[in-house]
Amino acid sequence: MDFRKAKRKIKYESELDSHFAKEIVEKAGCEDLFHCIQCGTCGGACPISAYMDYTPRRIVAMTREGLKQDVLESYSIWLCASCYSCAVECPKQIKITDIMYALKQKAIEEGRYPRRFPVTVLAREFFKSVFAKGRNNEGILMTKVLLKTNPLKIFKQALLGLKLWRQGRIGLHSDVIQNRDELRKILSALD
Amino acid sequence: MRYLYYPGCSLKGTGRAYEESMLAVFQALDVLVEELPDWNCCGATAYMAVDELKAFALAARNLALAERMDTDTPPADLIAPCNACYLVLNKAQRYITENESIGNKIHTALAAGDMTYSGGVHVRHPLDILLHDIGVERIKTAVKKPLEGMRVACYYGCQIVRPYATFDDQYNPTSMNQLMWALGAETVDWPLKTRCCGGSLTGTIEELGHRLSFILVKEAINRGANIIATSCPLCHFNLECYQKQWQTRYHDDAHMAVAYFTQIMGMAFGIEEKRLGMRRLFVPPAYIAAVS
Amino acid sequence: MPISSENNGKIPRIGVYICHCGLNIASVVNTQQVAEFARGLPHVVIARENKFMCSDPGQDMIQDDICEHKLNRIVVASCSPLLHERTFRKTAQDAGLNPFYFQMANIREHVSWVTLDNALGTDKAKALVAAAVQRVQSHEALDSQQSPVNPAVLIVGGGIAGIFAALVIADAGRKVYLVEREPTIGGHMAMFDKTFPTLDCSACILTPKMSDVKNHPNIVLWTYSEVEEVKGYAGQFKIKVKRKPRYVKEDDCVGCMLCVEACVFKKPRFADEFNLGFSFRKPIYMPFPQATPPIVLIDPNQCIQLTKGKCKRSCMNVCEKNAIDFSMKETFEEIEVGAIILATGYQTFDPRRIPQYGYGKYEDVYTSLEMERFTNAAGPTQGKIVRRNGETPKSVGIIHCVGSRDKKNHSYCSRVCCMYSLKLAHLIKERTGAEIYNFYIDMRTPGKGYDEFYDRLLDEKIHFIRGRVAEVTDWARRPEEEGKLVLRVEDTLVGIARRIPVDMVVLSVGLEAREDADEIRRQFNISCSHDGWFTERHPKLAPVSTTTDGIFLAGTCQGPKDIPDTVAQAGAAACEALSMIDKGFVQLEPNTAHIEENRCSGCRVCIALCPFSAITPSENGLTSTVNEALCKGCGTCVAACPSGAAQQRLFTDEQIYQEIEGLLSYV
Amino acid sequence: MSETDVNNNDLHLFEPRIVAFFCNWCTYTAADLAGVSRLRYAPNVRVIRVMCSGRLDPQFVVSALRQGADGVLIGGCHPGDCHYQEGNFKALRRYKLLKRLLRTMGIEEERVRLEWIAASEGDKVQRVMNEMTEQIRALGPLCLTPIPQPDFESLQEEVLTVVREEGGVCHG
Repeated sequence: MDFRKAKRKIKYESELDSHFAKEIVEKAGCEDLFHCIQCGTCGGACPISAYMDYTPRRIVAMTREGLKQDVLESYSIWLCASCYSCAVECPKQIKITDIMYALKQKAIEEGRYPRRFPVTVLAREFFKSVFAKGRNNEGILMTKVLLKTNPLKIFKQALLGLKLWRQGRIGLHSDVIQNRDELRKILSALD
Repeated sequence: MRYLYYPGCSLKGTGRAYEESMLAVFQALDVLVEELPDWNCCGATAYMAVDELKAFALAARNLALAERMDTDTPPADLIAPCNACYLVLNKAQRYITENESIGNKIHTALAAGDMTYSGGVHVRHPLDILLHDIGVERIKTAVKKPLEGMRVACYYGCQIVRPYATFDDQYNPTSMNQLMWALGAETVDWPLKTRCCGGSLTGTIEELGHRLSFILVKEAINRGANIIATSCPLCHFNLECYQKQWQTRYHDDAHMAVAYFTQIMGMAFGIEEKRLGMRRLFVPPAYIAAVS
Repeated sequence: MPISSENNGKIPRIGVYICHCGLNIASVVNTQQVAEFARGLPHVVIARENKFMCSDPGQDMIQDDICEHKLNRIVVASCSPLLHERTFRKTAQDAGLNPFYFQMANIREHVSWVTLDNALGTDKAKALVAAAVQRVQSHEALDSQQSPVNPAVLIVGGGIAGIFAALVIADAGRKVYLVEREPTIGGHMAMFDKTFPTLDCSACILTPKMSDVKNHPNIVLWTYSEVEEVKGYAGQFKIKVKRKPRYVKEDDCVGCMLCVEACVFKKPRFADEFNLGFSFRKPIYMPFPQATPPIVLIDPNQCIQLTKGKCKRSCMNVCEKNAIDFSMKETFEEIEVGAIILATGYQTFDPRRIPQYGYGKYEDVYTSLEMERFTNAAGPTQGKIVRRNGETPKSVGIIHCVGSRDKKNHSYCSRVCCMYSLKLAHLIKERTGAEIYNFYIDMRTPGKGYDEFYDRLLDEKIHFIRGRVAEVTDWARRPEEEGKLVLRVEDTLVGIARRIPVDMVVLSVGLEAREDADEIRRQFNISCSHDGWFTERHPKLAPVSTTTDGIFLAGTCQGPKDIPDTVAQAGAAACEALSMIDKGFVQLEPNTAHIEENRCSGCRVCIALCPFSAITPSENGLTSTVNEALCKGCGTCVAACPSGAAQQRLFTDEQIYQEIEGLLSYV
Repeated sequence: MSETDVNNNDLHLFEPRIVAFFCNWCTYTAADLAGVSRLRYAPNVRVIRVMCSGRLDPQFVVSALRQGADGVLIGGCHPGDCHYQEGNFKALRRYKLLKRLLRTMGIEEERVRLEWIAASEGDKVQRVMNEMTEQIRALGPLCLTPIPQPDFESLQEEVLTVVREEGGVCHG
C-alpha cells in the first residue's frame, strides 16, 4: 500500500456540471432520473454490478449531481449488458437501462470513451456494417473487433472460429439487403 | 395459421440451427411461416448505444415492411425468435407509438425512404405463438417420441420477459417449461432462468462475460439438469461455445448439452436430425441416441 | 323559509372581501385589481382586501362594515366554501344579517393554487367574484332547520381504535353499538407480542380494555356481525346489522370449552386463523384464549353436522348449558344512532406479489405478522423462534419496505414497519442470539422514544444495511451459502453489491386498505383515496371527520399509523361524536326543495325521480308537495320540473342563472 | 419578448371560456384537492358548484352557451358513488338528450362534456380541464349563427321518450 498515492477526492461546485443532469433527463426513457431514492435495488439486481467501478445507483446519483466526467469515463456504463433486471425491479420504475444508453450515447458524442475498449469498438463496427449492408455478419464483426482491440486474441479464438465455420455457422460471405438506398435515406434523414 | 417471420442476423449465422428447427417444428404443426422480404438488422443493443433514434428507425423499417406485407389479415403478427430482436422491435414499437417526438422523427425518416408505418404490427416470440396460438394440446398430439428422462433447464434469458412482460410472468416465466412438459420432459427448478448470460460481453470483456455464462451452466448441472433449452441465438452461443475454454479458465468442468427449445421439440416430434440442425451443435444432446 | 329581517333591504348593498391568504392567493392573484374591479360592479358598496379574512380582524372588518355601511349582502373571495363557508355565514349572522345572504368565491383552490400565469389568474378571480356578486343579489333569507341527534353511536370495527373510541363514549354515559366482523374483538393488536418502543406486552395492555368493553353497561357488543344497511343522515342514522350464526347461543355459553374437547374431531386439523395457519383448531373453537366475548363458535364449512347433517353431536351432549344450536340462522338487528365511527382497520400486504422475495416458495421466508405470532408466548411455537426444520436460526434477515415505497405496489410509506422491524430484530436477537441483518431504504423513527430505541438496537450490534434487497434465492455461489437463503443487495453506504446468507428471512410487509374498503366506502357514502384509505374531511383541520356529516374515522382505515396514533385518533373521533351528541342537534343546510303550488301542473315527473320518496301528490292530486324532512337537497326534481314549480333553496334556478351570467359577464 | 414567444401567443390568441358545473361531493372536492396538491391547469374553466350533477338543468348549459361560453363541462361522481344514490345517472340521461339537442341547434356536441371525477381524483381534474381547454381551443369560438330550422316533430318525440324514460306521466 502506497499512501503517497492518496488523491484529492473532494468535489468543488465549480468542478460539477449543472447542465449534465438536465441534458440526460430530457432523453427518451430518462424522464424519471430525479425520482430515484437511492435504494440500491438496481445494484442488487444487476448481474454485473459485481464488476462495475460504480454501481448503477451511484451512476444515477453522480449524473444527478453533475459529476459528468466521472460518469462518462466510468466503465460501468459500458458493462451494462441491457438485461433490464434493474429496470423491472426498480420501485420507482426508473428505466435505468435507458439511462445507461443515454450515457453511452453521450460519451460517444463527446468522444470520452476508451478508444481500444472492445465494447465501444464493437458498437461502432456494428453501426458501420449495418449502415453499409443493412445486416450484420457476426464472424466478420468479431474479427474486426479483435483486430482493433487485441489482435493477438485472434489466434486464441481461431480454433473456435474454425469449428463454427465447419458447422456452417459463420462465413465470410456478407448478407446484404436489396434496398440499401432506401435504408440509407431513412438513416440519413435522422442526421 | 400464417405468420410473418423476422429472422434477424444471427438466425442466418451462428443461430442457423434455431431457424432450421423452428421452421421444421412449425411445418410439423401445419403453421405457415413466411420470411419478411428484404428485412434489415433490428437495431440491437450495440446500435442503441451509439444512436437510439437510428436504432428505432432500423426497427421501424422492418415493422413498416411487415405492415405493407400483410394487408389481408391486419394487424400482422411478426415472429421474432431472437430475444434481442424481439425486445428491440417491441421497444421501438412502444417508443414510436407512445412518445410523440420520437414517433414524429421516425415517421419523417421513414417518409424519406417512401415508407409509412401506422403502428399495427404485433411482434411476437415463437414461445408465445406455440403456447397461446397453437396450444399445449395440439403440441402433445404431434409428439412421437416422448422425451422421457430428459431433465431440462429452461433458459429464457433476459430480453423476452424484460422489460415488457406481454405473454409470460416477468419474474418466473413458465411458457417454455409448459412446452417441455408437453413433450414428456421434466424441467428442473433453476432460479437463473432469466439471469443474464453476459450478452455481447463474452466477446468484449471476456473475463466478465464468460463468468456470467459459466455460472449459469454450473448451476444447471447442480440442479440436476441434463440439457439446457435456449430461446435466443446469443444466449445459446454463450452457453455452448465456450465450454471448452472454461475448463482452462476456471479449472472447473461445466459440460452440458445446450439446444434450442425448437430442436428439442423437433426431437420429440421425430423430425430427422438434419432438418433440426443438430450437426451444428457443439455438444450434441446425449439423448438423441436414446430417443431416436 | 324566507324570514323578514330588518337588514334585508330590497335594494342590495353588497360588501366584497378579497382574502390574500398570506401569499397563498396574493402571490398569483392581484387582489388590489380584483377589489378595484369589484367596486365597479352594480350594487357593490364596498370592496376590501385583507391578509387573512378568516382571522378575527378579517371577520371584524365584515361585521363593522355591515353595521356602518348597512350592507345586506356579503361576498368573500378566499378559499373553498367547503372550508370556510360556515365561518363567514356565522360572521354575518353575528352582525345581525341572515347568514344566507352570503356567497363565497373560491379563488384559492380554484385559482391561485392551480394557475401559473398571474394575469390569467387575476382574470379568473375577477370572473368568479363577478359571478358571486351577481348571484348573491338573488339570495333570500333562510331559516336553517335543526334536527335532533340520537345520542347513540355506532362503531364499526373492534380493533384497538374501535375499542378505545367505544370506551370513551360509553364512559361519558352514551350508548355504543360496537359491531365487529370477526368472532372476537382485539384486531391486529391482539396478535402482537410486544409493542414498540417500550416493549410492553400487547396482550397485557389490550385484554383489560377488551373485557371492559364486554362488561360496560353502555356498550352493546355484536361480534361476528356486519353492517348490512345504512340509511338516514347525521343525527338520525338507521342501521341494519347482520349477525352471523355461531351455532352457539351467545347468552348461554360460558366458554368452558368442554364442547371443543368433546368434538368428534379428536385432533385439531383446520388452519387456525388467529395463528395465520401455523397451528390448528377444530370445527368448534375459541379464536384465542382471551377472545372477547369468551365464547366458542362453529365453522359451518367444517362441522360434519352442518355440512353432512349427521354427526354424533358429542359437543351438544357435553354442554350443560345447552348452548349449542345447529338450527341457528343469521339474524338482523335494526338500530338508530346519531353518529358513526368507522374503525375498520387494515390488512397486511401479500408478499407473493413480489415473487423475488420467495415468500411461499422458500419455507423459511415469513411475513412480519407471522413473526409476531412466533414471538408470542401464546403463539404456535410458544414464543420460540425456530425454522421449519425445528432448528434455531443462526442468522436472520429482515427486509423493510415490502410493498411500501414501491410504485408497483404501494407508493406510500407504511410508517410502522421500521419500528416494528426494530422490535422484531430485538426480540429475535434476545431469544436466539442470531446475527440479525436489517435491510432498509431509509430509517424512519420519528416518535417519542423511537429513535432512542434505534440507538439501543445499534448497541445490540444488529447489522443495519442500507439497501433494498433485490432477491432472496437458494442459489449458492460459495460453500458458506449452501443450504441458506441468500439475500442479494447493494450495500449503498459502502457502494458495493453483497450476498448475505441467512437461515431465515422476515418480510416487513406494509399496511394496505382492506380488500372491501371500497364497498364500505359506498355503504357509508364517504370517499377513499387512490390507495383505498378513507378520506378525512381536511388533512389538517378535520382529520377524523368525513365529508358526510356524522361519520367519523378512527385508526388505520384512514391511513397507516401505529398504536399511539391510532388511540389518539380514536379518542378524537369519540369526542367529535360526543360533541355532536351533547349539542343535541345538527344544523341542517336549508337546501331542500319545495314546489310552488300555483305553478305545479301535477305532472309527477318529480315523484318518480326523487331517490328519497320525499315527494307525494297533494291531497286533491292536482299538484305535488315535498316533505322537506325527507328531502336531502340533491335538486334532481328541480332540474326535471317542466314548469319551474320545483325549486331548491340556496340553488334556485334564478341563482344559478345569475351565477352563469355573472361568470360570463367579465371577459 | 422573443420572436417565438410572439408566435406562441398568436397561436393561443383564442382563450376559450368554459363553464363547469361540479357536484359538491365528488368533483368539486376533487377540484379543491387539485388545488391543495398544486396541480396547475389551464385557467379557462370556471366552476359553478351544485349539490349534485342531477341538479343540472340542460337549460343551464344552453344559457351558458348563449351568454358567451365556448364550452360546458359537467362533473359528477362515478356511477354508483352518487351521494344521492343516482343523481349522476339522471345527469347522464339528460346529457345524452342535450347532445342531440345541440346537434339540432348546429352546435358541435364536443363543446359539452360530462366526466365522472371522484373526490380523490385531483389529477383527473387537471387532465380534464386541460383536455377540455385544448379541445375547445381547437374548435374555436362558439359562433351562434341563425339556427337551422329544427325538425320539431322528431325533437318532440325525443323529448317525450326521455320524459317517459324518467318515469313521469306526461300530461301533454
